[in-house]
Amino acid sequence: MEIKVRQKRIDEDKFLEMRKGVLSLWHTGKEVELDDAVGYQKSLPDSKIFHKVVQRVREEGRMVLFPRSGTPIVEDEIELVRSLNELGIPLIPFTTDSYTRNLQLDKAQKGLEESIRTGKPVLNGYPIINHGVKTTRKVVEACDGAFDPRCSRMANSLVGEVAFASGMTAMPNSFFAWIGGYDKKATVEECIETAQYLGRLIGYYADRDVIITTDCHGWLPNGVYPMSVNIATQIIEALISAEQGVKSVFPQINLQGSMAQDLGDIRIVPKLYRKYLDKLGYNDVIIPGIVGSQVPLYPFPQDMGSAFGYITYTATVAALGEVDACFVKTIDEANGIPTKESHIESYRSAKWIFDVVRQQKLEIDNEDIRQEMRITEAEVTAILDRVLELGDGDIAVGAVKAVEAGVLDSPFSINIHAKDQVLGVRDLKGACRYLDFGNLPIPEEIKEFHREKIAEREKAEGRKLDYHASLEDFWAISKGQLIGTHANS
Amino acid sequence: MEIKVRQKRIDEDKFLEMRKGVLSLWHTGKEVELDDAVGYQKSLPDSKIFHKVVQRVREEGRMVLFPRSGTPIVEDEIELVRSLNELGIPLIPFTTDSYTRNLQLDKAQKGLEESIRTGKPVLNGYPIINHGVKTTRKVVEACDGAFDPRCSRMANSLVGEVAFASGMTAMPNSFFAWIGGYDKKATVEECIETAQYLGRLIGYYADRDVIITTDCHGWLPNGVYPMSVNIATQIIEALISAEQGVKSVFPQINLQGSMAQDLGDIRIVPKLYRKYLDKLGYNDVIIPGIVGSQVPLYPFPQDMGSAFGYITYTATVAALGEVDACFVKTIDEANGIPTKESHIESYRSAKWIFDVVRQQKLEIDNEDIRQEMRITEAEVTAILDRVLELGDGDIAVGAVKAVEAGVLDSPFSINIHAKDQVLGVRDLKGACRYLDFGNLPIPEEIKEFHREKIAEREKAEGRKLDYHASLEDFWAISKGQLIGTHANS
Amino acid sequence: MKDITVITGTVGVDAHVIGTKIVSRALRDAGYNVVALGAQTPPEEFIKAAQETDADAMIMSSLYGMAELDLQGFKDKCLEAGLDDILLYIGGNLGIAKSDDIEMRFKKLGFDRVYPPATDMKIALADLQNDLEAKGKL
Amino acid sequence: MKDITVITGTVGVDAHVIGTKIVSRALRDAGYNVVALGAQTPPEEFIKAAQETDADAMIMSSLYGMAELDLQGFKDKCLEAGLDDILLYIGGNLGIAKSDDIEMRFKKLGFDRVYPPATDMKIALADLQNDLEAKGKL
Ligand code: B12
Ligand code: B12
Repeated sequence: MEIKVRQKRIDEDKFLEMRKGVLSLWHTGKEVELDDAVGYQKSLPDSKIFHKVVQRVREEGRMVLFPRSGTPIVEDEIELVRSLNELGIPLIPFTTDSYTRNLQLDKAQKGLEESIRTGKPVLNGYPIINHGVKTTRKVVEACDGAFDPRCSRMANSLVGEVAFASGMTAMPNSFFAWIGGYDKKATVEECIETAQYLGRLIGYYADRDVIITTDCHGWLPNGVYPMSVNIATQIIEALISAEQGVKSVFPQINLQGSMAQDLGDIRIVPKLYRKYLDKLGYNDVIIPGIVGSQVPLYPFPQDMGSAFGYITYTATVAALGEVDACFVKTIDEANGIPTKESHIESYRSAKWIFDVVRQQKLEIDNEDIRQEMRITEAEVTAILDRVLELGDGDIAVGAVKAVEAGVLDSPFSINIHAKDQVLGVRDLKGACRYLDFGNLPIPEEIKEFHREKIAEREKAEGRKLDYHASLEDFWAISKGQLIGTHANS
Repeated sequence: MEIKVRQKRIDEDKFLEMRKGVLSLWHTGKEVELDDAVGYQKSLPDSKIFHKVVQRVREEGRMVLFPRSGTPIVEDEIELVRSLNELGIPLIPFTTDSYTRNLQLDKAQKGLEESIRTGKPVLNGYPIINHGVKTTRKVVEACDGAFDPRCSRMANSLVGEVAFASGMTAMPNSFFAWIGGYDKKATVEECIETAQYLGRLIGYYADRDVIITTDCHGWLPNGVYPMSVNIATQIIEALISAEQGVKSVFPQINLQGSMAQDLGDIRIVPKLYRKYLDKLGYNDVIIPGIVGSQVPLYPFPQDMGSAFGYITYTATVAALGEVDACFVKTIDEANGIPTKESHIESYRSAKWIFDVVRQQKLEIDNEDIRQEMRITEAEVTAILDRVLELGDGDIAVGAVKAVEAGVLDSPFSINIHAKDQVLGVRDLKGACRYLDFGNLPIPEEIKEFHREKIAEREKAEGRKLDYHASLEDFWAISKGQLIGTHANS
Repeated sequence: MKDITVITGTVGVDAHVIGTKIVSRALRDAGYNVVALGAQTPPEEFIKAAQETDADAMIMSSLYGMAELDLQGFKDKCLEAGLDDILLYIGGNLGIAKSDDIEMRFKKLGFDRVYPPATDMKIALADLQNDLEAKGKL
Repeated sequence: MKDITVITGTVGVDAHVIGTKIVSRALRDAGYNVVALGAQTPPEEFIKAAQETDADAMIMSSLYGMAELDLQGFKDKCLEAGLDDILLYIGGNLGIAKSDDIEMRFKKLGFDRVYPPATDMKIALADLQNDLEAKGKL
C-alpha cells in the first residue's frame, strides 16, 4: 500500500481547515478561539510555563516530582492539583479518562454526571473535552504549576486544542506510546498524522512566541528488555514534532531498576536527542531538561512497605542521575486510582530522597555504566539510521516501514500492526538484555554481548531462559526482587 | 585520683565470686546456672547463633535487617519476634525497658503488672530480669532467629547473665554508649569494670566453646559531627572485651546521611578494627560481619512519607556499602514505640531495597569516598594512639585518662564526666565536619581540611556557622533535607 | 481434554493488553482453544465471538476501573444471544479504587467468578477446570 | 526582665538529654536564670531544686514514654513542698505510643502546659512569657 504521510510541515491554510473538523467533534470545541488562546497563554506567569519551570529547576540544581493526577469532578481535581502544588510540585500532569481518550464523549458525559451525582468518581481521569475551556481554566488557575495533559490518539487533537486554550503548556505527542499501549487498530500512518496535527498546533503557538513543550515517551516499554527501541522512537517523535514547529522537547528516561543501565541511559539519551535533532536541521529546538520515570510497566508491589521501597528506589536512581524531574507512582498503584492521601505520602517519600540525595552531588562512574552507555548509543543509532534509510531520509515514511518490517518492535504491544517478536530478560546483575531480537537491526557484536550475558545467567541458574523467565523478571519488582526466580512464575 | 582499672583478664575465682553478687540482685538470679546455660547454648541450632547467622548471610551475598524490638508482655513479645522473623529477619534485637536498665526492678515489676492488667504496655521494653530465664527461653524458642539484648550500665551484668542463660547469643558491651547516652553519673572506671564483667562472662562461655558476639556501638553520636571518636571508642570496647575472652566482635557503622562519608566509613572501619585487634595481640578475635545503622540520633521525620524516605535511604546506602546487616528504625520513630504493623511495613520497605540493590553489585568508587576513608583513618589512628600513649600501653587506663582530658569527647553526652566541647556541622555536600575540635588529638593537616570545608559553606551561605547552625543540621533530616537551613532553627 | 473454547480480551476501551495476552497464552498452554480478542473489545464483540464459536467460557479482563460502566446489562444480552450456559469470569482492577464490595457488584452483573488484581493464573485454571467438570463438560 | 528562675531536666530515669540541654540553653539565651538538672532526675530532685531556688517554673522533659509512671502524685508533692505558685510544663514523647488523650492525662497530673514531641522552643518561650505576665511576674 502506498505511504502518504511525509515529514513535512502542514500548510497553515490546510491546518486551519483541519481544525474546523476537530473542533466540531464536541460542543465545547466552540470555546476554543485561537487568538484568544494565544493571548491567554501570553498572560501566564513563568511558573505556569513548562519549559521555564524546568529550566529554573535545573539552574537551581534541584529536582522535582512530576506525578500523575486526574479525577472527573472539577472540585476534586482542583483540590488534588492544589494539594500536589502545596507539596512543592511545580509540574502538574493531567490524566484524562479513557472514554475521553477514545472519543466516547457520550459515555464520558454519563460517567461525569454519575460521578457528580454520587460524589464518587466512576471515570479514571478528568474528561477535559466535556468540561471544556472555561471550566478547565479554573483548574489551571487554581494552583501555581505548569500543566501537562495526557491523552491517546483518538482524542489527541481536540484534547490539545482545549488544553492549550485552557493554559496548559506541555503535552506528550507520543504516537509510539499509542502503538505500544493505547490504540488497538490505528495504522502507523494515522498515528503520525495525528501527531503532526498536535505538532502543527504547537507550531502555530510557537510562531506567535508561545512555547509549548512536547514530552516524548516513545514506544511504551511493556516488559523487561533494553530501552533502545523506546529511545529511538522518542527521538522519532521529537523529529516529527519539530518539523511541525515544536520548539521544546522533553526526553523521558524509563528507569527499569538496574542502576548501571538506568544511569547510563540518563547520560546518553539527551546526547542522542541533540545529535539527531541537529543532524536533521532542528538546531533551534531546545531540550529544557529530562525526566526520569517509573514508567516501565512492571506490576507494582501490592503491600505498602514494598511500594514505598520501589518508589524511593526510583527516586534515588533519578536523583543520582541528576535528572530535573521524576515521575513516580503512588503506593496505591497496584490497587486502584490513588487517594489524595496516598499521593501526598508517596510524593513526600520521593521528595525526601530527591532533596537529600541531590544535594550531595555524588559522583558515580564505573565501567558498567560506561558500557551501558556505549550499548544504548550503538543500538539507538543503528535503529534510527535504519529507519532513515528505509524512508530514504524521510523519518515519517521510514517509521511506517520500520514498524511493518519489525525494525521497530516491542513486546506485548496493543496495536495489531506491531510484530510483537522481541523479548527480554535480566542478566545476573539485573540489567535488561534481549532474549529475542525479532527484526531489530542491532549490530552483530552487540547481539553477541546480549547473548553472552544471557548465557552467563543460564549457566549460573542451570536452566534455559525463555518466555517464562521473562515473565518471572516482569513480576520480580512487585515481589521485592530485581531478578525473577522460578517461584514467580 | 588513682586509676585502679587495668586491661587485664579477671581471674576465674574472682569472677565467680563477683557473679554471686550480681545474681543476688533479683530473685530470678537463682534461675541462672552456668553449666546448664552452657549446655543449653550448645543445644542451639546454627540459626540461633549470632555469628554463624551473620557469616551465612555474608557467604550468600545477602543482607538482612537488624531491627529493634521490645515490649513488656511476654505474649506480645513472642508475637512481635515471630512476626519479625517471618519477615525474613534472622537477627532479633531485644530492647529492655529503662527501669530494668537502671536496676529499678520494683518499678519494672509494677509496670509489668500494670501492663498485664490493662493489656496496654506501660514499659518501654521487655523487663528481662523480672521475667527471668524460664520465661525468656520461651521467647527465644518462639522463632528461628539469633537474639541480641540491649541494656545499659546499671543492670548490664545481670541482664547478660539472664540473656545468655536464655539462649541469646550476642550482646553489646558498649560502655561508651552508656557515657554518651545512658548513664548520668557513673565514672569511666565504673563503666569499664562493668564491661569487663560482661566480657569475662562471654569469655567463660568461650572457654567452653560457646561463642557469643559483642556488638560495639562506641560513644553514641548525639549530633552532626564526624564519626572518628565513635569508631575509636568502638575499637576500645572491642579491645577491652577481647582481653576478657570475647572471640567475636561486630562493628557498627553509623550512617549519617552523606553517602561519600558513610561509604568511606563502611570500608575503613573493619580494617581499623583488625589493625588494632592484631596490634594488641587479639588475632583470634573474629569480625563476623558489619552492621550499618540508622543510629545517628537525629530526630526522625514525623510524617509517614518522609519517614519512609529516611528509612529506605539508609537501607540504600547500607546496601551499596555491602554491609551484612542494617539496623533501621520504623515510621513511628518520632512518635512512640512502633506498632507491629509499622515494624512490618517499615522493614518491608527496607528489605525491598536491600534485595534489589544488593543483587546489582554496583561499584561506587570516587575521590570523595577515598578522601573520607583517609580522613577517618587518620583521625581514628591519631585518637587511638594518643589513648594508648596516655595509658602507657594500657588501653583501659588510657581510656579513663582520655575522657578526663577530652581526648575522647562528644557533644550532648549525658555523662557528667564528659567534656562536651566538640561540635560539628555539615559541609556543602552534606559530609559532617568538626566545627569545634575540643581537645581531640586530630592531626593539624586534618584540622585544616575541616576548617576549609566549613569556610566553603560559610562563604556560600554568607554567614558564620555556629552552635545554631549545628542544631539546624541536626534537625535537617527530620525536615527532609540533609544540610540544614536557617528556617530549621 | 475435550475441545473447550474460551474467549479472552479486555472489555470496553480498556487498553491493558499485557495481562490478557499472558492469560491467553496460559490457557492455550493448558490445552484450551482460545479466541483472543485482545484489548479494547466492546461487550457486544465478546458475545458475537462466543456465539460464533459456541464458546464455553469468557475470561474477561478489565484493569482500567470502568468495567462496571461497560458491562451494564451484559448478562441479559448474553441470555438474549442464547448464551445461557457460558461461564463468565472477570478479573483485574475492577473499580476506580480498591473496595470491598467489588466481587458482589460483579456477581450481581452476572459473573460466575470475580478475581482481584494480579491473580495467579494457576488459581484461575484450577477454578475453570472445576467449573467445567461440574457442568459435565470435562 | 525580672529575675525568673526555671528548673529543667528529664524526669525519672529518662536518658534523653539532648533536648533538655537545648531547652536549657534556649532559656538562658532568652534571659532566664536556669537550673539545669540534666537527664535522669527523680521528681523529688525537681522539687528540692525548686524549693532551694524559689523557682518560678519547671520545664520538664520526658521522651522515654514512662513519665506517667514517674509522676504519680507529683502535684501533691509540689503542694506539700509549698510550691503552689510554680508553673509546671512538660514536653516530649509522653506515652509509650502516640495517643490523643496525653494532654488531658498530664493536665490531670497537675501540669499547666503539655507539649507534643519536637515542639519548637519558640512556642514554649512565648507561652512562658504570657503565663509569667498573667501571674504578674513579668
Ligand atoms: C502497564 C499499565 C498500563 C499500560 C498498559 C500497557 C499495555 N500494553 O497493556 C498503559 C501505560 C498503556 C496504561 C494506561 C492506563 N492506565 Co494503567 N496500568 C498499568 C500497570 C502498571 C500494570 C498493568 C499490567 O500490565 N500488569 C501486568 C499484567 C500481566 O497483569 P494483569 O493485567 O493484572 O493480568 C494478570 C492477572 O491479573 C491475571 N488476570 C488478568 N485478567 C484476568 C481475568 C481473569 C478472569 C483471571 C482469572 C485472571 C486475570 O492474569 C494476568 C497474568 O498474570 C497497572 C498498575 C499495576 N498493577 O501495577 C496500571 C493501572 C491498571 N492503570 C490504571 C490507569 C488508570 C490507566 C490509565 C487510565 C491512565 C493512567 N493512569 O496513566 C490508562 C488507561 C488506558 C486505557 N484506555 O485503558 C490504573 C487503573 C485504576 C483503576 N482500576 O481504578 C492502574 C491500576 C494504575 C493506578 N493505580 O492508577 N496502564
Ligand atoms: C536520640 C534518642 C535516644 C538516645 C538519647 C541520647 C542522648 N544523649 O540524649 C539514646 C540512644 C540514648 C536513646 C535511648 C532510648 N530511647 Co530514645 N530516642 C532518641 C530519638 C532518636 C531522638 C530524641 C532526641 O534527642 N531528639 C532531639 C531533641 C533535640 O529533641 P527533643 O528531646 O524532643 O527536645 C526538643 C523539643 O521536644 C522541645 N522540648 C523538649 N522538652 C521539652 C519540654 C517542654 C516543656 C517544652 C515546651 C519543649 C520541650 O525542645 C527540644 C529542643 O528543640 C527519639 C526518636 C525521635 N524523636 O526521632 C527516640 C525515642 C525518644 N527513644 C525511645 C526509646 C524507647 C528509647 C529506649 C527505651 C530504648 C531504645 N528504643 O533504644 C532508650 C531509653 C533510654 C532511657 N533510659 O531513657 C522512644 C520513646 C518512645 C516512647 N515515648 O514511647 C523514641 C520516641 C523512639 C521510638 N519511637 O521508639 N534514645
